[in-house]
Amino acid sequence: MTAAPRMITLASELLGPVPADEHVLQVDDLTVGLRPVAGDSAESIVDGVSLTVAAGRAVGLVGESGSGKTLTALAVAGLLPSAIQVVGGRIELAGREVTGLGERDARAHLAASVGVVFQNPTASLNPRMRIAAQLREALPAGTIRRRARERSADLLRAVGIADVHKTLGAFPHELSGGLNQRVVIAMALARDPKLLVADEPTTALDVSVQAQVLDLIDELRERLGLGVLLVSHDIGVVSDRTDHVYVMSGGRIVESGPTAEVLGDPHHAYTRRLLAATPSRLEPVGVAERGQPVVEPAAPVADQLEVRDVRRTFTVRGSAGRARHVALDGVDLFVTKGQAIGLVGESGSGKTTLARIIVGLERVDSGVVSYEGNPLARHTRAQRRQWRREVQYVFQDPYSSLDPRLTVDRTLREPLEINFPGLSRGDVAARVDSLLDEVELPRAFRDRHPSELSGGQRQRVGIARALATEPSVIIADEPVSALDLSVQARILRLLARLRIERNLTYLFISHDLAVVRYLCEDLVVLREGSVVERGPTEDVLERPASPYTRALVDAIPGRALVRS
Amino acid sequence: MSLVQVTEADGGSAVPTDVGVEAEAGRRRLQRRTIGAGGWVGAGVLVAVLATTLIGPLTSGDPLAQNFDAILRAPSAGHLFGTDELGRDVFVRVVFGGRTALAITVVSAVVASLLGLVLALAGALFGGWVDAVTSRLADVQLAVPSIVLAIVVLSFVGNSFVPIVFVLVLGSWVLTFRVIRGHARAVVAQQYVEAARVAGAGRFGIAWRHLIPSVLPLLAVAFTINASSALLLESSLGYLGLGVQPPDPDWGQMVATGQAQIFTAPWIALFPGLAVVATAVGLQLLGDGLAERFVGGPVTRRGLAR
Amino acid sequence: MNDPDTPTIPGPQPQKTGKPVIHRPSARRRPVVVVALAIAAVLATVLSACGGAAGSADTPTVGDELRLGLSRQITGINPHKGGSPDSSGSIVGSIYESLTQIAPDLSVKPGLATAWTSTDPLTWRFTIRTDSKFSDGSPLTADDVVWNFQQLLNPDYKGTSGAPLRKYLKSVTKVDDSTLQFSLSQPALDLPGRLWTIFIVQPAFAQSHNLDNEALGSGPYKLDELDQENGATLALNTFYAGPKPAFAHVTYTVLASEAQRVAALRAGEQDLILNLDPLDLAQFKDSDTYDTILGVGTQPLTLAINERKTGTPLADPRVRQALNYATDKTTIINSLLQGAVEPLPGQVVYEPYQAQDPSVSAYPYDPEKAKQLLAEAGHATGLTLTVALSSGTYVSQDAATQAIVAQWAKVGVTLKITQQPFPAWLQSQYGPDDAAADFYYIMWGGSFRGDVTGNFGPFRSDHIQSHLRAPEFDDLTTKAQNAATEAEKTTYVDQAVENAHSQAHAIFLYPSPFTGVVSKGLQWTPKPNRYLYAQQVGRAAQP
Amino acid sequence: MSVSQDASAGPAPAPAPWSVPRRRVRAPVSWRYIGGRLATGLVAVWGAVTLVFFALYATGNPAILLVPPDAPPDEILRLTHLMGFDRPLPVQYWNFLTSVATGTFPDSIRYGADPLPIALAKIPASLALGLTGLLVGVLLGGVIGYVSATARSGWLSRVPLGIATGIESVPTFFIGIVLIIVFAVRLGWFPVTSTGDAASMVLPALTLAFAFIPAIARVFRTALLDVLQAEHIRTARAKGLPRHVLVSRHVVANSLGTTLNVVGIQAGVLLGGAVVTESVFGWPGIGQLSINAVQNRDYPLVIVCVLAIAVGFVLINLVVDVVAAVVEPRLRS
Repeated sequence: MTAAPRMITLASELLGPVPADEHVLQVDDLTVGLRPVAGDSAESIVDGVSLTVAAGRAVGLVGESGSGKTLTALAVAGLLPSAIQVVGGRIELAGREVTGLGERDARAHLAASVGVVFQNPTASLNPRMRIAAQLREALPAGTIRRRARERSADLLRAVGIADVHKTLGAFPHELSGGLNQRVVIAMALARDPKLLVADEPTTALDVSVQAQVLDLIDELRERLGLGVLLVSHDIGVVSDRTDHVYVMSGGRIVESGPTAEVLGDPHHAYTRRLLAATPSRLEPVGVAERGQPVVEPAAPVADQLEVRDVRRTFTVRGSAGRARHVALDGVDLFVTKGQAIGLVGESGSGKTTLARIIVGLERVDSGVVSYEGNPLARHTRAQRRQWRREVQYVFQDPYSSLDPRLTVDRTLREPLEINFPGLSRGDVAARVDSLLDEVELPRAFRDRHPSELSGGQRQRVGIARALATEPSVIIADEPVSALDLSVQARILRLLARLRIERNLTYLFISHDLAVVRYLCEDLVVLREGSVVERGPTEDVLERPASPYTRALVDAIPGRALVRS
Repeated sequence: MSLVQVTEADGGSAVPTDVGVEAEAGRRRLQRRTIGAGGWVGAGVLVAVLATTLIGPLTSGDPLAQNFDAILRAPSAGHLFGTDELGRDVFVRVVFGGRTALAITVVSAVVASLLGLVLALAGALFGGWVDAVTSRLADVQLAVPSIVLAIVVLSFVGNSFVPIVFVLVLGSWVLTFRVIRGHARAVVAQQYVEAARVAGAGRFGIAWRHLIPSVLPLLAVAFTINASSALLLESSLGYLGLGVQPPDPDWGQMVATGQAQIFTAPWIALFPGLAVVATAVGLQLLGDGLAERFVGGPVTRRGLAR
Repeated sequence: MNDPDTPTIPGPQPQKTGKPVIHRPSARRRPVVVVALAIAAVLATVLSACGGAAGSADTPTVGDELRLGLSRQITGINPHKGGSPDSSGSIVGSIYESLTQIAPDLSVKPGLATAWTSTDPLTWRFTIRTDSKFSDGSPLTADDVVWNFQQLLNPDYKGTSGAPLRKYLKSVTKVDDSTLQFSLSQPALDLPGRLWTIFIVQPAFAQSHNLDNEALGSGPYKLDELDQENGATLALNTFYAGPKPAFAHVTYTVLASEAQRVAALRAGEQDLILNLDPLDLAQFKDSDTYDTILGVGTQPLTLAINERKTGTPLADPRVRQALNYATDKTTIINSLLQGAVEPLPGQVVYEPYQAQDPSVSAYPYDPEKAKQLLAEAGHATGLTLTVALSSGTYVSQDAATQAIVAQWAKVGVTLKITQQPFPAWLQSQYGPDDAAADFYYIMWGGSFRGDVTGNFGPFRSDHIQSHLRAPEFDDLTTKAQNAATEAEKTTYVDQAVENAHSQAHAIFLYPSPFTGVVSKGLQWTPKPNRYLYAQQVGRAAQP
Repeated sequence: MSVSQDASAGPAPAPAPWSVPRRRVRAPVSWRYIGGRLATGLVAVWGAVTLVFFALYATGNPAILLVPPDAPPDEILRLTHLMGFDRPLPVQYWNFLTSVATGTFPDSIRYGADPLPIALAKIPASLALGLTGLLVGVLLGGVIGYVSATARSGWLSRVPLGIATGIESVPTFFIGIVLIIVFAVRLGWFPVTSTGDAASMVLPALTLAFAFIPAIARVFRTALLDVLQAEHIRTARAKGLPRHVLVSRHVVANSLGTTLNVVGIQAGVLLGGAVVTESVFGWPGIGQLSINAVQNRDYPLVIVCVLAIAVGFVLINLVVDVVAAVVEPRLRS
């Protein structure tokens, strides 16, 4: 699925490129608010946003969640949810003011001039229609049936899909996310729009696929003279792909200008904070900060955790019969005490399965997992209890990893009561307090429910829970991937500090090489259930030995940002 | 760069979408919600029915007292719901009939809910063959309409309290089972349950700490729905002559015996029938209210129970 | 989605904000008001729909088709298996013929047989018609009749009508084409009457078809269609030798519940239905389309007594007499049966089956006497007894039983009712003494005047439904059955009647009321034994 | 079992945003799948008939019903032996199982003939009534669900649903009585007693439909509301599709899967509701036959009726599963 599209002539090319710098989108003082419901006062969520997108240019709109960037994009595309409406300001698209038009005209004009690409490609496609039918719908009204098929095929070729006919006949769930995103882009292009609104188009995709999709958008932009409004929380992506950037926070635009200028020399404090939190910008935690090396390098190092030739196959059952999915195909892994190992790979590479096997949430088909030189299968009761206590897990999803019914206090008490049955009530309470201190949460939070906590705070509770049993090994599965950048940075620093203070061994799983680079000295790269490369982090990132790792490294967005 | 930072700024939600903010607010609103007006009305109706059937017997007369001088009298101040072919007061009979109906309904709904709960939790926690066996049991139950099973059992075993409760339980435990099982399996797959396992919690610890508290609201919903389905089934059995035996009054049976006089003395069949409907509506509204409050959508009754 | 475990139940509230919940138009406002309004509307409709005079909806006119209602499901139409007058029996009698038949006044009349004589107490000769034909046109011969009896006398034959025959009939032989000879093992003065239930089927057909739901007889009608659950349609037997019936097409419809019968009549869908609750007749009294029948039926109703249960107080005749005194028959009759009948005269037989014994009269209602007798028997503190009922089997039995419960309560006897479907009820009666209830309703009756077996049978200790211990009565009735002369028979019958009365082997209630609703367009002589033969229904003379 | 969950279903543990399933093989519904469902169904059928067998055979002797009142007492024994009811229970059960397996049942007591054709002969009438009721119920329920999910006015979204909710609380027999009084006796539009023809089907079919409407309406409404919020609806809106296309092709079509599932479960209602409905109206179907068979203790016929109903339920569900897989492509893999 490489982006090597046969050059296809699209209608807009025949018309000639749109003159550069002609504005395809002009938004003035846009205000978006909740449709007033009885009892609620109308509150505005987007407040006085103005921006322009020129033909053939890519404009970035960055900000964290809740900043209003997606609503701005949806307002432009005329796709606001029914509870939210444009309250004020004007939107001019391809030379025509949309805000003044009646509903029917507005819909027609919008459909003809804006293409939209969403975050989650598979969910953005109708699950029970074949691609061909969905593409046909996207074509301008009145396209003859026979022509429609050809047009659809052309569009797919234009977005770099090689096996056009197979794709046309497929249902969305039968295609990969990257392929689906290409289909969505093809649909967005079907009516030769002037503007492409891309709302987090790559967030749901693997890194290497991300790069391909962004390349495609770039290429189409240049070739068709499209204006692109790229909405993203990823500074790296915006830095790589846009000419001009708007930074949003709290529903307002706080800073704007040419991308290089804004990111190179941010004026607004918010922009600076955002940049500082970019993983690539985080300073690796050095030996100096860590203090003395935890383990004497000279001492004979015994592996604390040992994984030998582990295999695991899943059987996927469906109405069409069974399918086998090989998750792990003979993986070896050795973790010595005090080490921090990063486990990277794309989705489906088996990294999560491996982590779950190590903590006993998943069984192996074959192979041996040992703790402190002793295979798990041969543990005595006491050994098993010790392993259970000492190897802890931090979950990816801060939302589902906390029981919504339990307060922070009860969540933290659970492991204490199980593992230290001798503790008095007072002791337990004291321990809960000190755990909260350790993860930098106010003690008053102990009576809160998860719904009263932000994502970052929840993840801190999750970390505190893992620390409660006084573990020596922490296995963390994408602990920051669900968090906003600034929060992500703070959690990463917390993890780094805890490692030093508690002398912890880390097995850190991530798809984000930048994040791993910050926290881990050693790196293991997994691909389709096998280890393709391992070694010190810097070595692997600077001089990747396998082409796969190289592709991964190259795909990291925002390299320019790091060097700047 | 200080390692310790103020954490209040840990804002933001997991998925970078602005709409999330709105959803968050929506969820808060949702949590504030109670069982809603309908739920309260349902609860009110039930309390009224319960009060009448529990307190009524203390004040009103004998449901079996016959008065051949006042046969088939229309509703009046003296006989609120009129009298039947034996001169018995229909109101008193409806009140007493309610006692039987409600006792049977409540007992069988409790037993059905507990049975469904235990089997569902066992299936969710132990998985494997336990889950397979309990699920097959549910399939077997579903393959025969409960009314058919009830008719078979009752007409051959006899129709006293225990067999009636037995068939009603047989007819409605599957609803609780499937509702709870689906939920429990989803909960068991949640990361917080895995977190508890990693923390060393055993099956019963997980059940006690996480599973049972989380299914309780659902159990309440399932209970009201079980109760209303048991009530309807019980009245159907009574109507077919397989329920509580005369002369003890029972709503369904009263409808059946009064049906012949429906053109000349409609009150005999109508009021017990309306009593069934009112109670069922009460349970239904309460169940819907609870379902909206705790589950976020409807749980269909007949769909599962029958 | 395919997983049946979570079909419509959204699981735990999703904790992720991934899917914004925004547009839910009034999803949570429960339409309470609407429900209330809907109920009110239904109530109003029903109330307005009820009441009003019957038959005002439309006026049924009797058409080409005769529509007869049956009050019980058809249990097959095998002529050799007997059948209830309320279902199978009526159909069988319209399709088949027997040697004799019973007139509405219960006298025995010629059928296939035109004459009969008894040469000695154990030998009878029957002269049969030679012009009878089955509905396929084949003639009905003396050989056919002999064949039918031979089948029934064979102990391995499935047809159950043969069982009583085998007790007294040795053989049936053909003398000539129109004469049959019956050889008996016991005298039977009432033999011609007894033979009315032996219907003659065509032998070849019987051997090749399932008689339970197919028929080939020589009666006035032939079977057109049969649905044992819902009824049957009959068409004329064009080969029938007798007078042509008034209707060419007949539909028998099973209307098993009182409510169905009332509704069908009110909708004008039936021409003739028997067995309505006397209370329900009132609504058809002023009808333009229907006449009502409220009279005395042929079957006396009693509460049969289980005297053989271990340790039962009912073994004591004083208790049985006490309960007879404690039962207020008149009140029940006046309130429930619209005063249609008189209490039974304390006899197990009565007119029109048997001349009434003037020396025996009904137990009067006398609760004081009842209490006294109970006290004498040592039950001053009270008794608890059970009665088994089968819903809808006998007219007004549910209400009457409940009245009896109330009456007996006044003398300290608690009577508990067990209501069972008919088969289960039958089964518990046929079962062992200790499993049966203390009382159960029986409505019995012979089929014709002088039918000793039919009338006394249920009160004999050896009857299949009986739980009595009545050796004297058994002896007397056996003698009556075997009597060689009418005088001898009458003597024994009277003695038996007196014995049953004094020993109180039953709680004597009243004769069953005979009720019916008949279209004014019909001409029908009420037949109190409830057999509803289509050929006996005629058209009313046009005014 | 659990395949990719639709928005309305329970919360599968939320997958990481990037762990979108990579590749799934497309295949139609396989015979193996159908076989599996049938095997499960077979177990259910076996359980059902076994339950009924023991309820029947452990409690009584049907021979009694055949005995005429004037027969000698030993007639019961004779018939009992003739019919094999005096054999030990395990032997009877074994004979029973073989008879079920081979389809050769002992003669019906009331009919004196093979009960299988008797029961089968009743199925067309039941099917006609059931399918009509189902069709009417699904249509009415669908319309109510659709209106209440999409109506802008508060009343439209509440009134029909409210009525449906009310109906759900009315016992089937009561609905039947009301319909008979109003439409058969008072108005005389339809006959009181069923003859099996179209006119006499109206009232029972309506009664049966009332049993479906509430569940269908509510589930369809929920499904619609869920789909209305799905992301792909936003994509479809972006195409500028006319509202009716959007609604029919995208919203309604995607709500059918969930709704179909409920229709499948409602098959139980169809069969169970039919029992009461057929009794109330005297509809000549298998529901009425089975009640009468039970009341007459016609054991072989009861068994065959239960067998037919259970098999019918399994088959209906299989059909629904297959249709759901056709409607819902995600279920195929």
